[in-house]
Amino acid sequence: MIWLVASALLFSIGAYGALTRRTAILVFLSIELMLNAAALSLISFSKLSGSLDAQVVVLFIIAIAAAEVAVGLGLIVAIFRRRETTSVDELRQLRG
Amino acid sequence: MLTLYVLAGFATVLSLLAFVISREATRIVTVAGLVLAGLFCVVGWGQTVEAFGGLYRFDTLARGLTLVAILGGLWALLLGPAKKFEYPLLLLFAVTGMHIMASSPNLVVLLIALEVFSLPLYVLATWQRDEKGFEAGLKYFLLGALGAAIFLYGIALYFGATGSFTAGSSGSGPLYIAGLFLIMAAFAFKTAMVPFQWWSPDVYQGSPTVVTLFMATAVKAAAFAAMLRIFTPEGLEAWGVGMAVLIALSTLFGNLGALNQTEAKRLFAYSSIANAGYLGLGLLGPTGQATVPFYLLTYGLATGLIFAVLSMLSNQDVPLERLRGLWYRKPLLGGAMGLGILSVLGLPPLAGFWAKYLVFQEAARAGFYGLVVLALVTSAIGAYYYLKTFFLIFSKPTPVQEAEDREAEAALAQFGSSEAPGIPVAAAPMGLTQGLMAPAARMGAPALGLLLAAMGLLGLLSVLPGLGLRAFSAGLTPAVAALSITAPKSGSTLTAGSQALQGTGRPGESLELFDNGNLLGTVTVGPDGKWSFPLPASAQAPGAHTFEARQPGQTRGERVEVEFLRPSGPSFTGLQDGATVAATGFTLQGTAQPGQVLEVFEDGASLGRVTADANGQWSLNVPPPSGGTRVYEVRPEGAASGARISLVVPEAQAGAICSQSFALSNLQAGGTVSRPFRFGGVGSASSYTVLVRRGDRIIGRKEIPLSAACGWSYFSDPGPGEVTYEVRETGKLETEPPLATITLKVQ
Amino acid sequence: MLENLLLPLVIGLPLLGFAVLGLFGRRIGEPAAGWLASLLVLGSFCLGLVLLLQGGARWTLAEWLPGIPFSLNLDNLSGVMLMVVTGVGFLIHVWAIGYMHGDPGYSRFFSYFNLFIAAMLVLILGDSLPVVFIGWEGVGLASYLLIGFWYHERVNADSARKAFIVNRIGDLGFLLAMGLLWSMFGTLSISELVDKVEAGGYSFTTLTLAGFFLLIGAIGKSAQVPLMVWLPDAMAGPTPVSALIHAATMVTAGVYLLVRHAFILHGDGFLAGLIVAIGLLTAYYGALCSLGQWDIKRIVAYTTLSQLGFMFVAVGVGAYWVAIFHIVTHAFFKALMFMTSGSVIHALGGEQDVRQMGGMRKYLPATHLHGLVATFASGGLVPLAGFWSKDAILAYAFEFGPWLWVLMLGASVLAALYSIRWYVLVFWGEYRGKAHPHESPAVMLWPNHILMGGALGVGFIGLPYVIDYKNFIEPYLTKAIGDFPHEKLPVLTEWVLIAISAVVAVAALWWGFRFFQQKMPAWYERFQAAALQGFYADALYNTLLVNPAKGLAELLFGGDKGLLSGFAGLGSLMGGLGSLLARLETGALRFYLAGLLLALVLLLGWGVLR
Amino acid sequence: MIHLGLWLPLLAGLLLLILPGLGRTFAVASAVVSLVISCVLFAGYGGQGVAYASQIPFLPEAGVYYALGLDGAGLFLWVAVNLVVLLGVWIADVPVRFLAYALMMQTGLLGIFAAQDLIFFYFFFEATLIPALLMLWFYGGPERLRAIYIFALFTLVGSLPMLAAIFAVRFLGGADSFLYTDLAANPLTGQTAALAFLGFLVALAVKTPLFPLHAWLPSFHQQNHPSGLADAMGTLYKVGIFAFFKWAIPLMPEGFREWQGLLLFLAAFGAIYAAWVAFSAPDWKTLLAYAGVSHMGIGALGLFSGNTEGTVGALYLLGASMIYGSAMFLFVGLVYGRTGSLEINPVRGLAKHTPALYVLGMFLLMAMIGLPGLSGFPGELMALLGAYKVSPWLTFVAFLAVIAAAAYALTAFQKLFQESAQAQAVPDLNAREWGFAAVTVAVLLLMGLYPKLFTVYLEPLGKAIAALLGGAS
Repeated sequence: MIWLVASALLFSIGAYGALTRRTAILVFLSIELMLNAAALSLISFSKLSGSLDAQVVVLFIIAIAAAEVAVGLGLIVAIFRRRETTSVDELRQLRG
Repeated sequence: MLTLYVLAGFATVLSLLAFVISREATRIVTVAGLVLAGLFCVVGWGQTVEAFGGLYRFDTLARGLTLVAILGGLWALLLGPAKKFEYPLLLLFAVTGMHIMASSPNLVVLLIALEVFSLPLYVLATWQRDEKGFEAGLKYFLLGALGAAIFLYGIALYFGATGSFTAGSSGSGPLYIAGLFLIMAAFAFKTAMVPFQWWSPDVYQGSPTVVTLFMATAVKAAAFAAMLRIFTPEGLEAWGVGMAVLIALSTLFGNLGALNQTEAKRLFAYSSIANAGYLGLGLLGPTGQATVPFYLLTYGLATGLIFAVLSMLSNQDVPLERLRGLWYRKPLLGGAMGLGILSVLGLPPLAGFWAKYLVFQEAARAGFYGLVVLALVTSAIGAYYYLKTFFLIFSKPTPVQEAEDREAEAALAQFGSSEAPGIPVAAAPMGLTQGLMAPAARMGAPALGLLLAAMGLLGLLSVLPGLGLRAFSAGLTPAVAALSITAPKSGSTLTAGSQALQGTGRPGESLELFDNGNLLGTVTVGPDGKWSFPLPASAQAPGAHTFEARQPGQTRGERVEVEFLRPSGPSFTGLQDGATVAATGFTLQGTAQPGQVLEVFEDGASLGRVTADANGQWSLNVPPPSGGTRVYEVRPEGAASGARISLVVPEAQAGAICSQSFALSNLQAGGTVSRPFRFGGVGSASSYTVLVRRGDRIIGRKEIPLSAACGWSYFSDPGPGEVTYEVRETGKLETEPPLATITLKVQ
Repeated sequence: MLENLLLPLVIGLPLLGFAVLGLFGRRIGEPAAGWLASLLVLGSFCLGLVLLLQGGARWTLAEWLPGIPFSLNLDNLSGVMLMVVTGVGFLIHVWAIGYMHGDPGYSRFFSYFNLFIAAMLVLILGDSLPVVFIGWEGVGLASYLLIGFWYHERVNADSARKAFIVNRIGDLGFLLAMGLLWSMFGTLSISELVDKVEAGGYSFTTLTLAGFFLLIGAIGKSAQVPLMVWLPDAMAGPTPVSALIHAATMVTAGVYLLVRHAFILHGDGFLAGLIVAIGLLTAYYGALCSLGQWDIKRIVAYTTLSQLGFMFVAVGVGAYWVAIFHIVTHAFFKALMFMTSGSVIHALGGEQDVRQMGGMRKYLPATHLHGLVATFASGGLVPLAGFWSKDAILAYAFEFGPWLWVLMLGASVLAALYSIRWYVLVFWGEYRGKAHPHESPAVMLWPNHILMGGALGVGFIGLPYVIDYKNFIEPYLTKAIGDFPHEKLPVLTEWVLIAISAVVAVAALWWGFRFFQQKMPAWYERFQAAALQGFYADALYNTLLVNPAKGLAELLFGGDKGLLSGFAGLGSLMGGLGSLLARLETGALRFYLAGLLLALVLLLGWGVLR
Repeated sequence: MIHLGLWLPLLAGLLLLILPGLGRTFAVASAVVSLVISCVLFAGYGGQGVAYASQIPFLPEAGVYYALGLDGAGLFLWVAVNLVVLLGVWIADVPVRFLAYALMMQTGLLGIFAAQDLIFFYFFFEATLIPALLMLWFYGGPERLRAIYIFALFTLVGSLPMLAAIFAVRFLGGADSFLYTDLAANPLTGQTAALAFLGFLVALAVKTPLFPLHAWLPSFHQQNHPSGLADAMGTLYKVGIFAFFKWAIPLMPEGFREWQGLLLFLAAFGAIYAAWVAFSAPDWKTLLAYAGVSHMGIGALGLFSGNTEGTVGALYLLGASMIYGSAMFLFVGLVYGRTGSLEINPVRGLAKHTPALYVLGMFLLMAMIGLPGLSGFPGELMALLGAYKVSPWLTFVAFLAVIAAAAYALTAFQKLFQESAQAQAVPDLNAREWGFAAVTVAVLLLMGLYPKLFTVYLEPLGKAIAALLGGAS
């Protein structure tokens, strides 16, 4: 049960981080944190229900996260190469 | 099943082969793979294939929406850049992911599918490699990752509440609700429903137009397929209001936001937000499984046409002004875009109208009338910007544009290539970007063919929407027919007779019927879902009845409350219908309820009122009628109809000698009478004069000659009120006492 | 009365003339067109006479509109009117053959003239109110077309339009009357209405209202105060038009309508008083205005107004047959008066100002004789036609109240004065103009001869009961109008009244004959200036009604455009709201993240706590 | 037959659009065939109920049927529409493609009157808009863009509440389908009916047009092609009265009763208001636009009185005004062809040069202001008789328009034809125009003198409405 609370807390911390960080990398990291929080809650539910399904799912999640990181970092590096910055606040061409 | 294999197989194998074979070959193989996968969707339409222990479920819904996704993919492929082999490959991966998403009821598979099609899209969004492209890509990616996290957290809570990863599991409690709402938020994000729409205008605008096309058509199809599995009508109680809020906000925000846009892609991004809202309406209703795919198909075709034309114009921003005069400069493009716009607007007779109508109807059937009204109001607002764009296309081009056209043509002749019509060559993107985005077949035969095919299909669906709808309904379990009693209506008043209970139910089910709680009998629902049960006389006894139909074993069912009236009609006795009677007058007799006041009519004219005696008998003298067939009717006081009898009155022989003394046959007592009415009697004078008085005022005189049957008769149709008639022999002074005085209260 | 297919033919003949002349008139050519039109009217007259002598006729087309038959009814009342319209109409047609000689619109004129006769016959013969209304508006149309016959002059076109519009006010009354009667009785057939009204059973107040609506219609058509303004202007039409439409027939249609519906009006004190008041006002207004005119036709037009006022008084006091009797005599002497004027105008080459006339008795001896008879008949000299009908009205007025008799006597004094003024100014004194007067051709003289005979003798069909106890016309008409018994005056009183009015007429004629030959005194000049302007009725209406209405139309037109801007404003409001909403898409990623998460929290919180 | 009659114009129009070389002759031939078909249908009508009914499942799952059928009113209006289209394509001086759009619009209009399924009614109601827009778009005046916006938005926006009400009618009323018979058997009741009726009211008020939703009409007419063909088609598109009669009132009698007072008021006020405004109209098209509003106000007043006479009058007036209104626009087109301007104000005195045109104009004008004996009168009279029973005062107000009509119509007419002639001679009617004039005048007279020909079929419908609404009120 405590793990559930922990995962919710972790999710919130991730959300907080995503809101307050300006660098794209850190924002992304915070979001990864939220993903892992969800994984944590899955495990605790698995424990509560006694079913192993959820634990298997977590393995998938790790793979998914890895794929996301690959694409995400590639994207951020490409942006950095072109703009010399990864601050998300400076990306405001598209609006309205 | 084969579809999955083809898509996944082609994607995997091509990833390896692409490094070896030529770019052109990659494209061709990709196209072949998509077409093949599409074919396997169509083969065996209506059948459901399950595999992997239920993780994969290839039913009509999956088939239809996979087709929409493949269509979008093909389109994006044929119109898209050809300089790099990754482009077709990424598209193929995305379509594979969408197919999986459309074909799985398992949340974890859905999550994986989501990532499989999202990750290639993030890359495709930045394909242009310019500032806007990167900005769009990063926004899409970061927000998308957040969406995935939310989805996953939702799955976790859902699992916690239901212990299952299967979509559509029933559950309850705050945990369940929270999980469901989180999942809903994730999908609302993917389909760009407010308030999770933030990314969509920016990404639509920043991405290359072909990619936008792909997003607008395919992504929605995949996401809604999954939503249809997760948000089933059975669970409407749990998620309905949340969805309703999203729909309301989406339709409002999308349509209002689009009003003052100046850039085409951004405008249609807002439009797609609004359309996501309309699509959401389809989820609420009982047959959304058929209507939402239908909407997606027509919307995909129409919006596909729009973005295809836009992508043929430019892969970057398309200010609305640039569309001016498109019809005159490129009639095919202008026409295609015009058609698409009108269809999205939902103008009859185009397919978009039927689609909109069907999803609105879903919401109406689920009882969300407020939402339907809001959706209609917002469509009305939407009509403004759609029409604005439409009319821009059909305006005359400005002289500047015409000059540009000539310039572009000259450039084409000189350099062998040019950007889309109307764009000065100098302004076209140069260098790397241009190289990356060089069109494969921007105006080539396949792209053109696709354009025409889409227009044709849209036209076909306009004329025969039933075709599409039936296709999407194939293989669906028939909607559960709710138990109901259709006749008699509740609260109605019936007269006893051959009344029957009628209603609907599940075909083949047997129902128990009750009258005021007493079992009447059982009835089996017919194969058409209807049942009927003739009521026995006991169930038609006068008074209030509550009829109830219950499913076996239930304690409550559908009820109707009706009231049976006493069969109270008065009737004639003595005379047979069609009998011949005396021309000199006769007596009508009959029965009625004791004490009942009756009124007797002759061909619609009243002969006066009678009251039935204690034995229920009544009689009335009829003054000599004119010859022919007369219809007599006796009605209860104030009723509109009653028992009728038609009698034949012989023509009287002329020249008879009349010797009867004066007599008045009917209305002797006066009283209340309907109009028109007739009174009369027999007599011997050659004519009588009737003096008509109202109060003290004499308002008329009428001379009545004696008829051949020695009768006299006065027919009157005065206005309401009290009237006095005095009958005298003609020629007698009015100061003499009359032969008869009749005072009537005319109604 | 028999169903008779010939009855529609009575209407059909002039209608045929309208169609034939309208389509092929130019090819038929000048005298032939006129003669064709005249003969068709004569045919109508003969046919009508035959049918009338057979005791009348009916013709019904069962269902014309749901519940409304198309029925025609030739009874004694409509028969008398038929005789007047076709008889006098025929004479005027013939006269017009000469008068319209050389006009470029010759055949068009006769086409319209025949249309008028046809419409008037529909009006008279109709036994169903909508059918009457067809004729009612039809004569309005013909009047419009004929007043504006020379429409290339603006003033003529204006006059025609004014006549039509003012008449429409009356038509509205007619329409409302139909609506009311329909809602009361469910029928619009006049013969059925008679029965229904007899049968009773309705509110008498409502019936009064129906009578009032009919009265409005009659006021419009018969140019009574306050809708009298169109008639003087209507003189813009050719003189035959003035004679036929605006003197002899159409303007009396209002009186005819009231008489036809005597069963509604009779015994209603309010309506009787109202009709008498209107008639009296009109009689005085017309007479006084006439005394101030210089235009020969306007003089006669105002005299017509005055005489119509007499007819209204007759209707008001319940002397329905007398009103019709006066229509008959008036048709003769007023047509004669108009055509005499026309002959004079014709003789002077189109001059209409009486100040440019005078002394015509020397130049136009035959016409002078016509004028003299017309003057005496109109002025009420014993024993000409005008005297007998006017005397009958006076007698009934005395029954109604001696005060009314006094007032009416005053009006007839004025009638004598304006008649003699017209006569003196035209025929006496020295010729004041410069043209060379010439007597009219035979085709114009003979109709006048016949009319003169009528003006002299037609009065004898309706002598007072003290002279001729069973005169011809009273029982004849009463059969159709309905018997509304009244106390006859004592023989002595009747004789005294006859004597007074005879003496007064002679005295007034004599005094007028003297007075109008002198130079006018100053008070008369002042009076004349006001009378010339019709006592400023036109100016009053323009200020009070016409101009405000036009102004309001402008205002409303502007307002209607504003309505559209109002709707457009709603659109802009939406657009503004949209822009505001679109500004939420700030482009800032972290704003988006925040928005997304905030939305999530709200949705979750609401969903879970709900 | 009914299907052929309905779709033939569309096919002909499309063919003409693709092959403009076929020319006007082809369009006229199509219109003649249409008219003949509708006359044959009319002649074969039994006099009761819905004839030529046919019903094919279209979206049976959703309760939508392709159901057609014609009752007395439908047949009457079919004949009217086909006649006007024939006159229009016969006379109007326009490019061939314009004729094609007119023919396409014809199908939409016929569909509106023939639809026996509410969704199909809506479908035709909206689809007719497209050719109307195209005509305005391709051949309109300089300010057409604004006019188009206004027209399209009024129509589209207005009809959406109707769609909502359509759903309510079926799903709250409990019918099994959108078929007229089903819906009429399950009318809405109570508060719902009032709300649903309001939805219909908004859409139909635009198309009647009723004050204040008539605001789109003047600019629509002002900006349309001066030949008058588009205006004539637009006049035919004023189907609000029919739709009230056919759908709104029978499906929601209680709703109608709820709004009856307001409706009567709007109709009466609109009648006098528009007639008054017309007096200030600067050009003929604006004048005719307002005149149309005024007439429809009177028609609507009759219909909303809810009794037999009123209903018959409203329908008759609708058909008659379709014909004389359209012919009037076409006539104005002829005037434009001669003078090159439609403004009222300068005095033109045309009659001197064009007596035949003058006579034609006189007939049309008199029909328009309701002269008895011409087609405008029977409808107006019946409407009056019906309305007076229900509301004498509003009837009085509405029929003040009779006076105003004479004022505005005659004033404008006088300036066009009368007074001093203009110097420049213009040709009178040519042979083709004579044909137009002869047919028009013949129809005006026929409808004015023998209304029974049509009213005999309208009367049962009026009685049905009256019975539905419970007698006089």
